[in-house]
Amino acid sequence: MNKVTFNVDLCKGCGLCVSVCPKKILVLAQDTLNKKGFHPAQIIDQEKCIGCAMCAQMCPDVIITVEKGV
Amino acid sequence: MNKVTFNVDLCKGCGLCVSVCPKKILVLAQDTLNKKGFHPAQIIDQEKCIGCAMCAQMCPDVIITVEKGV
Amino acid sequence: MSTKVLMKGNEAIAEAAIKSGCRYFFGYPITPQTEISEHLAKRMPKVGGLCLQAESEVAAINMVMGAAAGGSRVMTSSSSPGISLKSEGLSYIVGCDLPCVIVNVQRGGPGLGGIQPAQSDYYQATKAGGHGDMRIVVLAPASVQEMAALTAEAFDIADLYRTPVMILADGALGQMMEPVDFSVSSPRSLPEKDWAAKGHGGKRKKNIINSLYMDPADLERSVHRRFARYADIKDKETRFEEVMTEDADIVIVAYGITSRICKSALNMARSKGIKAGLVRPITLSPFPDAPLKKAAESAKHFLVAELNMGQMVDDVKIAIDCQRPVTFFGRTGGMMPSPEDILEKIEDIVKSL
Amino acid sequence: MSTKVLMKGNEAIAEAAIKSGCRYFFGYPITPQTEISEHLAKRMPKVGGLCLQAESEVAAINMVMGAAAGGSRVMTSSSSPGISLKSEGLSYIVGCDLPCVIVNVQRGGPGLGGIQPAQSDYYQATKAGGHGDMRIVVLAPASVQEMAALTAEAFDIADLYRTPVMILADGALGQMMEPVDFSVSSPRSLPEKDWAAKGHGGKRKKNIINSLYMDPADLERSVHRRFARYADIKDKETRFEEVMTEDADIVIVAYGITSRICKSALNMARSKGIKAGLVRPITLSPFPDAPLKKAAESAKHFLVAELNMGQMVDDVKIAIDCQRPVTFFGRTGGMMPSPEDILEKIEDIVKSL
Amino acid sequence: MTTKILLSGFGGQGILFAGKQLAGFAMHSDYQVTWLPSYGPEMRGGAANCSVIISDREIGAPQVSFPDVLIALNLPSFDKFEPKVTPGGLLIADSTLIPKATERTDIRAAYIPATGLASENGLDGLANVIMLGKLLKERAIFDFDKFCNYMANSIPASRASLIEKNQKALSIGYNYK
Amino acid sequence: MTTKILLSGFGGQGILFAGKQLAGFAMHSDYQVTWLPSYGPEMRGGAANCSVIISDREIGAPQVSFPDVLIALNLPSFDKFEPKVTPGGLLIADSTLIPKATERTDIRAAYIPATGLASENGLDGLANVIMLGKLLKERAIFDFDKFCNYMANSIPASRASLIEKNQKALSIGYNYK
Amino acid sequence: MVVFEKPKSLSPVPFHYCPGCTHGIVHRLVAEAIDKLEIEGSTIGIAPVGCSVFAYNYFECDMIQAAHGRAPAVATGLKRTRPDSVVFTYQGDGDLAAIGTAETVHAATRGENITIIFINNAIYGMTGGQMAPTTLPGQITTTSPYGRDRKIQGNPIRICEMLSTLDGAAYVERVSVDSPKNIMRAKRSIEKAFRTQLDKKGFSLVEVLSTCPTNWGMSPVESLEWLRTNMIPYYPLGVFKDTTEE
Amino acid sequence: MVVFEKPKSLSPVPFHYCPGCTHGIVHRLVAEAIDKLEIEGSTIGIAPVGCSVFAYNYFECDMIQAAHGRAPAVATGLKRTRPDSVVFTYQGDGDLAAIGTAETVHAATRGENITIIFINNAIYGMTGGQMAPTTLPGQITTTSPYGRDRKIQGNPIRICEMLSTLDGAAYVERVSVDSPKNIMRAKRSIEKAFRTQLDKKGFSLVEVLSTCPTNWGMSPVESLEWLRTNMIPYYPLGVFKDTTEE
Ligand SMILES: Cc1ncc(C[n+]2csc(CCOP(=O)(O)OP(=O)(O)O)c2C)c(N)n1
Ligand SMILES: Cc1ncc(C[n+]2csc(CCOP(=O)(O)OP(=O)(O)O)c2C)c(N)n1
Ligand code: SF4
Ligand code: SF4
Ligand code: SF4
Ligand code: SF4
Ligand code: SF4
Ligand code: SF4
Ligand SMILES: [Mg+2]
Ligand SMILES: [Mg+2]
Repeated sequence: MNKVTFNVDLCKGCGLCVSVCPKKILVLAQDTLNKKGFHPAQIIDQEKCIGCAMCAQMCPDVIITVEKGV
Repeated sequence: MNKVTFNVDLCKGCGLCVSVCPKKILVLAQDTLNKKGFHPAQIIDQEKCIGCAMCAQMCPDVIITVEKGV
Repeated sequence: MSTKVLMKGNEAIAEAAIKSGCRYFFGYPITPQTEISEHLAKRMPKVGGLCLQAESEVAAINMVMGAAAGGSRVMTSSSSPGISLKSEGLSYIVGCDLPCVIVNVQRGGPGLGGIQPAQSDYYQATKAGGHGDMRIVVLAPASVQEMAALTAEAFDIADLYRTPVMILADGALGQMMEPVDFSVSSPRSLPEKDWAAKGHGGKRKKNIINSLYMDPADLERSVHRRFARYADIKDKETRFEEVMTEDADIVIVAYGITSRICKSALNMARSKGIKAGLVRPITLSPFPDAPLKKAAESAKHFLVAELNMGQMVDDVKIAIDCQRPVTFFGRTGGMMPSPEDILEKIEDIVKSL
Repeated sequence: MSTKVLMKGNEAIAEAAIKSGCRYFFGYPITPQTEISEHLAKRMPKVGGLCLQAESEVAAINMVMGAAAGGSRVMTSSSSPGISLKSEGLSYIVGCDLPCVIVNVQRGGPGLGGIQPAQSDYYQATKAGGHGDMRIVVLAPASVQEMAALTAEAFDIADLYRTPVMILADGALGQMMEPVDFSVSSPRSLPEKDWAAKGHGGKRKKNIINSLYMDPADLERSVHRRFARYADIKDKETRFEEVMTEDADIVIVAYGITSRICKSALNMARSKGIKAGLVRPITLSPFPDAPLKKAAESAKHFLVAELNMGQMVDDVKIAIDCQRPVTFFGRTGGMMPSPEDILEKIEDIVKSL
Repeated sequence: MTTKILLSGFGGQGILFAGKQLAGFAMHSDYQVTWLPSYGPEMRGGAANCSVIISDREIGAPQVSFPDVLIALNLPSFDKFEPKVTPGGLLIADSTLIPKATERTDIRAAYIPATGLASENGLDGLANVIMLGKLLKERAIFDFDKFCNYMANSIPASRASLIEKNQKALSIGYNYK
Repeated sequence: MTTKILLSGFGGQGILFAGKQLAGFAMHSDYQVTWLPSYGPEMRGGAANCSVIISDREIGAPQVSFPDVLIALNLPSFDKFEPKVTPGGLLIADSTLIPKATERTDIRAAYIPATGLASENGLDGLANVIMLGKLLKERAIFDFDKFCNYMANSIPASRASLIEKNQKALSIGYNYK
Repeated sequence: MVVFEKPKSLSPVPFHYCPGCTHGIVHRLVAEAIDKLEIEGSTIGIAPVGCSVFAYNYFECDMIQAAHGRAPAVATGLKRTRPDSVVFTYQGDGDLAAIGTAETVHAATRGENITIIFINNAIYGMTGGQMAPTTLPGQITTTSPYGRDRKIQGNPIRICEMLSTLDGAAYVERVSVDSPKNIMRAKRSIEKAFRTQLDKKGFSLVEVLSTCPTNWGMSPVESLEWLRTNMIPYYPLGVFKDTTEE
Repeated sequence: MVVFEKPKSLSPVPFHYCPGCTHGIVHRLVAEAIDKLEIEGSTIGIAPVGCSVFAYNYFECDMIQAAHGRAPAVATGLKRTRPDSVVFTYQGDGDLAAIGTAETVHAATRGENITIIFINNAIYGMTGGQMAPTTLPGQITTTSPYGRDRKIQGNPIRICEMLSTLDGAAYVERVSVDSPKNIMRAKRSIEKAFRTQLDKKGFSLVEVLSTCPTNWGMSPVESLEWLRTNMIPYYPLGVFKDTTEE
């Protein structure tokens, strides 16, 4: 399986990762606020992740780690 | 006849007029010094002058007047 | 219904410039004064004027020079680092005897420093706006109303004496809002700018705007003429405010935003029975020697308060001929003292009297 | 056979820089100091160094900043208008605590002014080299020998205290020739530049060269630290020359080229039986208060002579606590007084004593 | 009489606007007034506060270090400024965002869940005005109706819907509890 | 003893070079010395002059306003500086270019057609050195032979022909009349 | 297997940038190039004045903060005196293309062996949204409140096109960070720029079209779209000069 | 019939220039353009710092002396406030292409409706022969005493080529005054530049390849030859941009 991890407390909820995920499996968690007061990004269906790292490429705050075949 | 007149006292003896006259009728007067201490340009054969004003075009100190058919 | 409007200090300067007939502004953005150009970018096109963002402060001050040389009322503004960049141009403007208005909304320095209020460009403004023997007129407003009123005055003084005039403010004055009444203004009658380079139209000899003199005797004469004019300005344009100095044992000297903090402290001191007074220079250049000299007749001690490391202190000492002790209290780098801090200093001094 | 060579002051500065281990020079031509870069353009390649003509004075001072930040000894030079252009950069260099040497071979101002000798950048050099609370060390040589010797000193002071040091000379000193002996020099032992940004090589934490502080309290602390260093410099590096001050009724205060004219006048005065003396500040910043204070104990009158409109006068008054009358004599715009002019002034004063 | 008011919270909460409304009305009512913002290149979400001083005589220092009235819209500002409220002074806290009460007994405190009330009432972003309403209630420096009118006049007619919303927010604050 | 020398003429006449030779030899002979040129963006043909002071003690002002010795190579400098020569001083004029004599009786004057002599002897451009020769003759500040040697040493060996010409010019001046 | 993580030469400090601001992406690309080329120990970065002024906090190599616009001059002074170090500047469009024009042009024409990362976001971010030299015609900013009018505020400047006329410029490319694909291209470009310097081939500059959601007044995602539809047509992507193969 | 005489808008004052210095020729051409277009009364000239600093003495129109390199900014300030006047600057290569680079580039990109006469003599004349940005590779000057080395002192800058990449530049041409024929072309070019301004078409610049016999260390006639054989190949003559017909 592929794994996408977010350093949630540093997420600024900008949504850029969400916008580029080819599998559309990222969302901004509307119901939670992180320490900085933003709705952080989260993955809703890890199974579907192809580990393409597009989300990470796009994240301006470099808070996404992508692992393949974990 | 064509007439070329120099404002002799302002001539700096640079020789640019001499160098471009197609008729080779200009020289720097080696035997005289003007007020500024230069050997001024002079015309040696007014007759031959074709009034082309190349000398005047070239004179950096704008001290040459050219008249045609005087 | 009053004619007052609530405005930021920066906006008040901008609006006052327009009301004073200034139609040209050249500047470059820098915190904490950018509202001046932002306001003028909106307003100038409405009144047929121009607010142009230059490529740099160096370009801006030289655009000002061009506009002033052409005989127009013109203004530029910046904050500390940007003012440093203008210093060569400013020296040229002085050397060419051109009128214009320059605003410095100071921030902490040196270098990039910070963006909080400071008064640490006092030396630069009053002693060395650039190279060579030069001075400019420096006005130090202490309220948003004065930001407006002194801007109007600045244009008139500039035109009357053919000198650049600087409004020396700080980030707090630039950013704060207070009511302003633009109706109070008494424009002076000013000479025609027959020296300007605006095209002779075949009607007069050509005008030359220039600061170069190959013969040092000529250059010296031009400097002497200019310093004679400074003397005239000192005579006629020196401005200050005195608060309860008549019976003061201790006289605070402060300008701009600091003078307001000192006024609060002064009131506290008076209510504690301390005989404190305040002299507030409004013109920092020319410096108001006279009220200080007068105050020194009775006062026992002077306290100079500034948002810097003590740049006005020597001017005060010289003004009072070193006749009284002068204590300095200052914060720098964007720190602001509270009235309580000043009061404490006053009480310290009173103890020693 | 003496080891002296006959050299222009400008060349002496250039050669002394090389002898002091300076291998980098960034400058922009301007009269009357261009010989410095011309000399270095010839010499630097021979010693493995670099003399680079920048596109402007602004670029030059920032190249100096880069070289200094990297830990190299580096110098720039210019004349008055060019120094104005360097003022923002200079303020940054101060704010970053970087050592370097800056030469100002002054000419008449303001504006383009003239190219003859002047001392009219005294205020700028000593009070407001740029914006913000800042000072630099200013050395004022009075001979070609001193142009060399003080250049060597300048590099050491700069490195020791992490401050820019300015050599404040003038066109006459720059252009005149005198014998110079380069053998006299006593380099100091200096700390390593472990703060420099030259690549950490994986061996230490990264170094940051910076003058920005978002928290004003931090900025204030950095300014206080720097001013503590200035106090240290004042303690240890203040320099001056005293000539016949012990019994002097009238003490002349002059620096640089003017001090030499005054020395000639002093000799004339002494031969006329007038008890005149001279204090020559060699460091203009820090200013040598002590010898003046001492002289004021016996002297009845001070005469300040400068090639400007009187820029050092206040420093002298403050130094002597306004205890004695101070008269000013100056020429500006490139004019130089003769010893006879100074003598006349001395005699005038003596009459009034 | 001089009243020193400090409004404090996050950038984006309309702190500066609320302060400006207060200052504007004070001026309109012929008081002396100053408004001083904190400023800087703070990015979205940074701290924001502003000092408003209202007085019947000349105002000296414009910065409020010791507020007579503190209007706190987030926890950091509560923590930072609550200790500085002058004895006898007033603290108004947005209890939606500040899960705390003062322990001081020498000041008066009012808690109002302004952010919650705003979103409940479809007035997102107007917690600031709700706080103003509360202020008018707790400290009768200004007449509610006049202030309400002033606010209406100070908003351009073209944005009529805004006027209504602001007035509504003001009432909610004024009438809370 | 202090001698103040002023050399003056047109740019291009070698005024600065002549002054530098004097100053260099003086230094070489362990005197104190200063050399101060007039400078500026004067174009070819402009005025040029330089002050040389030679002394056995520290030299104050480097500029010579009142020369003990004036070496004048053109008319404007004669007119300008002749009145300023100190009483008892010496004036040396290039009589080829200066068709005038001083009327002062309190100074000594020497006239030498240096420019003429130079061109007669194929030494174009060395009127300046001829004037130096004359100076050595008229005022024995320096020994002729030593100066001659010094000049030879101060010119790079690669330009040997120049050395000879300079020495010849110096002799012509020294031996004139 | 970790396929993406934060590069080592990026400091473990959160960026102060606004949500969605692409400055962060470019920082990461620079750090990746430094990591890949294993030059952190010899690299010195120069931070500008602009939103990226705090870049000195974000890279693990030695850093210098330069005066507004003067980074290329500071870099010149540094590189000439430390020729074995790797020197890069990171500059915004106000910094590089307005006040720093002369320093940029002359570093390029001299062929200074440095690398410039040029962030073109068509606005002055740090000071709150004033017009930049690269602001597009019609674009509204606080100092072009009626939209940039070529007749009044002049024309936007195309830096790559201008610099590539200069003999000293070795490698000049314009890239964008509006999509993962373009980001990968930007990454290669930045790496190549550093390589150009390591190979002592001369001046390299990479212009990166970037967003400023805050001052453009758009959401981060809208901003990427605006960049694509408005900026790229005016500032075409591509290599404008490459003499590194010569 | 007089076929050549001094133009009226040239003052009856002798030039201070060195013998054979072509600054004088260009002054005359500018004056002829002013005469021909009958604009002396509305023209204001801006003198630079450089040998032509005294240009303010030589033209009969109103004149301003600007700080070194800043003439385009002064011209901008003047023209924007006096749009009906005709404004020209006259600048050397140090003034325009070194210290004044930013002002030049931005006046061009803004499309300021002014005319710049740019004298490229590959050297700093006034200060005595230092290297200019336009000094040729190998050329010896007092600050490139071993000949300009591209590796050290960098590459000469071609101003016309660079400026013609900018949208605001309307008319940009390089001419030479080394021969009567080229002088006649230069004359037409200068006239056209002024016409461009009169027609409100925007920024015009004429670069004139010029000599500095004094600092080149050559006779005036040799200097013309040097210009022809060395400068023209590096700085090709011709029109680099002309949008006036659009
Ligand atoms: C000499 C000087 N002028 C002006 C400023 C103010 N200033 C700070 S950042 C900036 C512009 C920032 O814009 P840009 O370079 O495009 O960077 P961005 O913030 O957009 O990344 C300005 C004008 C300054 N600090 N110094
Ligand atoms: C700020 C400043 N820097 C330097 C100078 C000195 N300076 C005067 S003219 C000049 C260069 C002249 O060269 P150029 O512009 O090519 O004109 P030219 O004399 O060759 O016609 C310089 C550097 C100055 N006056 N002001
Ligand atoms: S790695 Fe690719 S598929 Fe997986 S979450 Fe990120 S963008 Fe989506
Ligand atoms: S791109 Fe990064 S900061 Fe933005 S929402 Fe996704 S994880 Fe958060
Ligand atoms: S007009 Fe022509 S032919 Fe006559 S002298 Fe002049 S160049 Fe020669
Ligand atoms: S070109 Fe003019 S200055 Fe030169 S020699 Fe001929 S007439 Fe005299
Ligand atoms: S202001 Fe713009 S450029 Fe600056 S951090 Fe925010 S989004 Fe980025
Ligand atoms: S120095 Fe050169 S450019 Fe200047 S006047 Fe002389 S020849 Fe002409
Ligand atoms: Mg930007
Ligand atoms: Mg030139």
